Amino acid sequence: MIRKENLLIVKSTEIARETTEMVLQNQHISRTAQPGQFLHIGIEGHTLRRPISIAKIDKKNETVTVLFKQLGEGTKALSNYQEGMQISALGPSGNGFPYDNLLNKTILLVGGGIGIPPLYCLGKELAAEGVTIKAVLGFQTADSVFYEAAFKELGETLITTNDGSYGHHGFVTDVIGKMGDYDCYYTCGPMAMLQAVTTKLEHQSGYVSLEERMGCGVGACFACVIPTETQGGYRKICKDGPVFAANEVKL
Amino acid sequence: MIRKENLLIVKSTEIARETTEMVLQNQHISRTAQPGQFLHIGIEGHTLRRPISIAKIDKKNETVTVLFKQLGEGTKALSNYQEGMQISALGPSGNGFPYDNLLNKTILLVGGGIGIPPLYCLGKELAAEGVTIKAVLGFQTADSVFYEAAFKELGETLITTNDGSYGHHGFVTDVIGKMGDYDCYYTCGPMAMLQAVTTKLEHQSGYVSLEERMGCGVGACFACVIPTETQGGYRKICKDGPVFAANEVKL
Amino acid sequence: MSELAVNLPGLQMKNPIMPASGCFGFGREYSDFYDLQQLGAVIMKAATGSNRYGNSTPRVAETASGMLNAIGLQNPGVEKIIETEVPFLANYSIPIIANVAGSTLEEYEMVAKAFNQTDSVHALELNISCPNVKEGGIQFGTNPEMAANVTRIVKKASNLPVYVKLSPNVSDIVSMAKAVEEAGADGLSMINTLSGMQIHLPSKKPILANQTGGLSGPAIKPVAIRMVYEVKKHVQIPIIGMGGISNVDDVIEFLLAGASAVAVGTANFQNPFICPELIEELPNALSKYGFLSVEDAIGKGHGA
Amino acid sequence: MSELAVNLPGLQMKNPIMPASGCFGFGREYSDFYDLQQLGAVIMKAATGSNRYGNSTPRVAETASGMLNAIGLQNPGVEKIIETEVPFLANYSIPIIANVAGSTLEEYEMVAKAFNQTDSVHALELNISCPNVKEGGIQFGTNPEMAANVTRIVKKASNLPVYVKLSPNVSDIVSMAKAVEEAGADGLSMINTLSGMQIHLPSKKPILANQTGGLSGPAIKPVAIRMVYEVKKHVQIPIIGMGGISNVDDVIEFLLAGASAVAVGTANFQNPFICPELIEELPNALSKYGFLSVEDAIGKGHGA
Ligand SMILES: Cc1cc2nc3c(=O)[nH]c(=O)nc-3n(C[C@H](O)[C@H](O)[C@H](O)COP(=O)(O)OP(=O)(O)OC[C@H]3O[C@@H](n4cnc5c(N)ncnc54)[C@H](O)[C@@H]3O)c2cc1C
Ligand SMILES: Cc1cc2nc3c(=O)[nH]c(=O)nc-3n(C[C@H](O)[C@H](O)[C@H](O)COP(=O)(O)OP(=O)(O)OC[C@H]3O[C@@H](n4cnc5c(N)ncnc54)[C@H](O)[C@@H]3O)c2cc1C
Ligand SMILES: Cc1cc2nc3c(=O)[nH]c(=O)nc-3n(C[C@H](O)[C@H](O)[C@H](O)COP(=O)(O)O)c2cc1C
Ligand SMILES: Cc1cc2nc3c(=O)[nH]c(=O)nc-3n(C[C@H](O)[C@H](O)[C@H](O)COP(=O)(O)O)c2cc1C
Ligand code: FES
Ligand code: FES
Repeated sequence: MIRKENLLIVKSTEIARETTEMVLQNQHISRTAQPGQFLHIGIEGHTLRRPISIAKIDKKNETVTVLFKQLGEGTKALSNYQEGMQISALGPSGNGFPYDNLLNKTILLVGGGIGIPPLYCLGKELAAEGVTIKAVLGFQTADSVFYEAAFKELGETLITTNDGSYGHHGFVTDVIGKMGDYDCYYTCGPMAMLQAVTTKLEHQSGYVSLEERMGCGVGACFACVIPTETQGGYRKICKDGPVFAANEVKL
Repeated sequence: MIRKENLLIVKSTEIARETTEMVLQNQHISRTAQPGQFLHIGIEGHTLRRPISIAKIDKKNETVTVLFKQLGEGTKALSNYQEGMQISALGPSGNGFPYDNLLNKTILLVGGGIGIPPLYCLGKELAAEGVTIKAVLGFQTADSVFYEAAFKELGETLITTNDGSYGHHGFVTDVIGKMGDYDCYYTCGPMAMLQAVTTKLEHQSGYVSLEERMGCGVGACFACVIPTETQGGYRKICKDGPVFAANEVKL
Repeated sequence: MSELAVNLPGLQMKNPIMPASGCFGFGREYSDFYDLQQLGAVIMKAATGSNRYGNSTPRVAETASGMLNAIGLQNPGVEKIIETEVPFLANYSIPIIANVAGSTLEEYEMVAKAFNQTDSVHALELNISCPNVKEGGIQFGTNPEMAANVTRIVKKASNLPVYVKLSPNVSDIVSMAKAVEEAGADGLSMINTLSGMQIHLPSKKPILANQTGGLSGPAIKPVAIRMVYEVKKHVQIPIIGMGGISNVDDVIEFLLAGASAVAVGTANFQNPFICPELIEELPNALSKYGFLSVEDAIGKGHGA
Repeated sequence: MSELAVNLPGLQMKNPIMPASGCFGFGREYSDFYDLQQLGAVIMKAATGSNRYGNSTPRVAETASGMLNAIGLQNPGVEKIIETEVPFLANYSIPIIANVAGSTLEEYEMVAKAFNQTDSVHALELNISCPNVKEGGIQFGTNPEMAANVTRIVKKASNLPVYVKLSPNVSDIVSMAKAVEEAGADGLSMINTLSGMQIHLPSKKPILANQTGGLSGPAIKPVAIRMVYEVKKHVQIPIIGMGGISNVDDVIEFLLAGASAVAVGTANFQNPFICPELIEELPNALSKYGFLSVEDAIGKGHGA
């Protein structure tokens, strides 16, 4: 259940170019979060909260980890928050990735850039439950790569970079074909990538996690809708998503 | 000469109720500041800078000290700034107290509340130059009293409080009569006090230091004018003041 | 009567704090955070004649001390609102205000009439001012005769008190207010958002798919206070004040300017608990500034 | 021509950055901080027919991401300005723009004519929009016919290019812009401040002695961008954009919206070096967003 909580910044590290990893301690959120859910994070001096996915859940230490790109003013300010400070967040927000009946099955994770963190969260959870994990991760360039070793611990992982400075040269869709068979895919990343991935994997069952600019983050303001074929013609990303079945929404 | 400078917060202490004393290190400002001048202090997240008088000048350690009341949002935020942080200020701003030919003479300082700091700065400077100092200091109540001992080191000092909880019960003007003779007076404090003091001491030569809401703090915006009988009908407090001869301005 | 209570046409409120239209949906989401029973009243999201999808996304952008929105009046249509949303809110014994929007006089009339069906709605807020919808809103809200006309028609169609919500995007807010007062408005609600735009530098395009959007939040409070203050001098009907309220001092400032109650919009997004927190802090704030009650503070910024 | 240069009627500027009227006095104070020679141009404080004291104090207040001012056009009068202030600025070889204000058509005409005496002034900025002065400004600035009329009279009186400074406190900024363009304006300057108010809670009175004041600073930037963008679509004459500029991205945003040059007001108070800093940062910012020059960026927010 979504709550307004204060989280203690236990650790904040720049783990790749302009990319911060932050470990946040909070009992309620660490206990109830599901892979694919996000935090709606308040930043001093900013009207709107920032939605950031949960990348790791550590129930023992009562922490969750988030990874974010220092994109605009808000995330830049957040990256300067010191360990020991508290941040305010609404969370855990939205619905996570559905993953029933996957025992002994294989899933493919397809992530692009800062869309990768929630997939890691899912992969880690499912690997522990005996699901076989494969991953294709796309980055801009060599120094923006993160979590490669972590994914390789979960299963077979291919890295691509747009400029070829690391791993395969090109887009994730260029190498998906090499990944063999899998029962279901999960993808998160820039819209262009999601469109390419869902088109390419049209005949596979899969889930996409979407981004949109948000107001309330709780389903009240209708800022973050995405058109659907059914369900009254739209769904709210913050509340009904951010995860949707790939064939449910119009990308 | 006024400059935009960064000052290091060497020390920040709450020395009386909602009153912060801050020691600030900066070479240019400590070297050039005169008693009666002020700093125009920038506060993160606030459009306008805050004018705060200089209360002590320490040329050896290259510091100046300011004292401020936690009045509104800006000064409250400033009181939370930690030692070791830098603040931005324009300064030294305005013109200080004129004090020529005071050798072997006696001056009276009449201060009210947060108007007292610049008078201390002046008193300290002049005491060192062999001027006899007398002071009458008015406060709201006992726990807002500050710098009593410091003034007593400079010379004869009377304290009044509005509620009688410390020193004489009443206003500074109630006890000015007890201070004997002096050659010149200097006063700073709330407008009502300045009006009462200048009226009472009409036949004495004296100087007032004035406050007004400021925009630029450098003389460009005409926010802080005060009407005068001469000089084109007005003067700017930030640039021509904050100190004026008591008979120059219309209070 | 308690110190916080306010009675306005159709609205017996135990306190003057209500969420603003469009910033609170139909209450369900925020009812997960607190008991809505605490609120003075609630204003629902805009209702139009039929189901509306609204604008393309992005629909919001952040600005200095504010935000832009161009939701485009997305809503399931008035019938569905009465059927599925009003009953949920009617579980709470607080006055419900329906925000009525439309692109034509006929649509306004139809929506207003529809709300006569239910006993659970206590007043209408007539949204003549939503600046996002090209084919309607903006014109009604910036022309005194048109505003008076739609007010008259809605008053006639409805058996509820009507609060006309004024747009700040006008040269002369006082003539707008006087025009709708003469046309029979029972109260005013002000202000709606200021029309604004933000351009996304990397893509060289307006951020909002709709290009322009409505500016809300603390940035606009000085404009709202000025308008409430000016209008208060010229009308007799009560004003629900809004625009940038984010703390209890803001509430008092609106009361002093002449508002009899206030609505809180954008601040809900930052702090879902803002309304109950304001309600809790209000008694202390009133006494800090020397007021015996909310009623005692209303209009006191106008001198003796 | 350098990448930063812009040529507008009467104004050959080596860069598009100038301080806004009223926020820079007549330049003397800021010349203590840096060499004014660096500026693209300078806009002087408003000139009226004769010496004016302006409003009582307080004249400024702080708001969320902005400020209110009600200076009330304090100035020594046009003759004195020409005699004592213009020569100081004329020491720098940068275009000087005189801001012309007045309470009557005759006063506008007289002030405009007075500036014909000197060769050192390169253009007039016709301030029809100052919201602070009850007996003039506001009416000229909110009525298209009156705005056109004063433009025509000033154009006739002056031998300088005339930039009409528009008020944002209007229902329809495009008709204002078109009216003054038709009346012969050589350019537009926009926006002036939004009319606002703040109430001081302890004293229960408006903070500003004048009660209302003009809202400026980052808070109003979305309104300014929207107006520049809309007007750009409908006029041929160049626009000097302003309202809330505080960093180099803001400058680019105004260029994209359609401004050919920009003025910086309130930000000078926070940072006296803002203008030279923006000038220094502009080349990098232009290339970051893929522009070859300032000219190349103008209006590019309007699509291909
Ligand atoms: C469900 C969800 C999960 C996300 N998870 C992550 C994550 O794990 N790591 C990460 O780095 N980013 C994530 N994002 C994107 C992240 O929210 C934006 O990068 C961030 O909000 C940008 O804020 P800013 O202050 O840097 O940018 P600014 O440009 O200063 O932001 C201005 C406004 O635009 C919004 N905005 C700008 N870009 C985006 C965007 N791409 N998506 C949504 N809102 C945006 C901001 O939230 C803010 O309201 C996620 C977005 C969503 C919707
Ligand atoms: C020349 C001069 C010297 C001063 N010296 C001192 C000093 O040494 N110690 C001290 O505590 N105070 C001093 N003041 C007053 C001090 O500037 C204000 O208390 C302070 O600006 C209030 O800011 P705030 O953020 O607390 O209040 P807010 O109410 O948040 O301020 C809002 C705006 O109003 C202005 N403002 C509010 N009250 C005053 C005021 N009394 N005078 C001027 N501007 C005001 C602020 O600067 C700001 O622009 C001085 C004022 C002047 C003009
Ligand atoms: C996301 C959003 C949606 C809104 N939708 C509506 C609406 O449907 N009808 C309406 O009358 N006002 C609507 N408004 C305007 C608000 O009700 C309110 O008048 C305005 O936002 C000013 O208040 P604030 O600054 O507290 O947000 C909306 C505002 C926001 C931010
Ligand atoms: C203190 C102050 C004084 C001003 N005086 C004038 C003036 O005399 N004439 C004028 O046309 N505009 C005047 N303005 C308006 C500015 O020139 C500018 O249009 C407005 O402030 C928006 O820009 P900004 O947000 O960068 O300040 C003044 C603004 C301020 C803040
Ligand atoms: S952000 Fe408000 S409904 Fe999703
Ligand atoms: S504050 Fe601008 S002239 Fe004094």
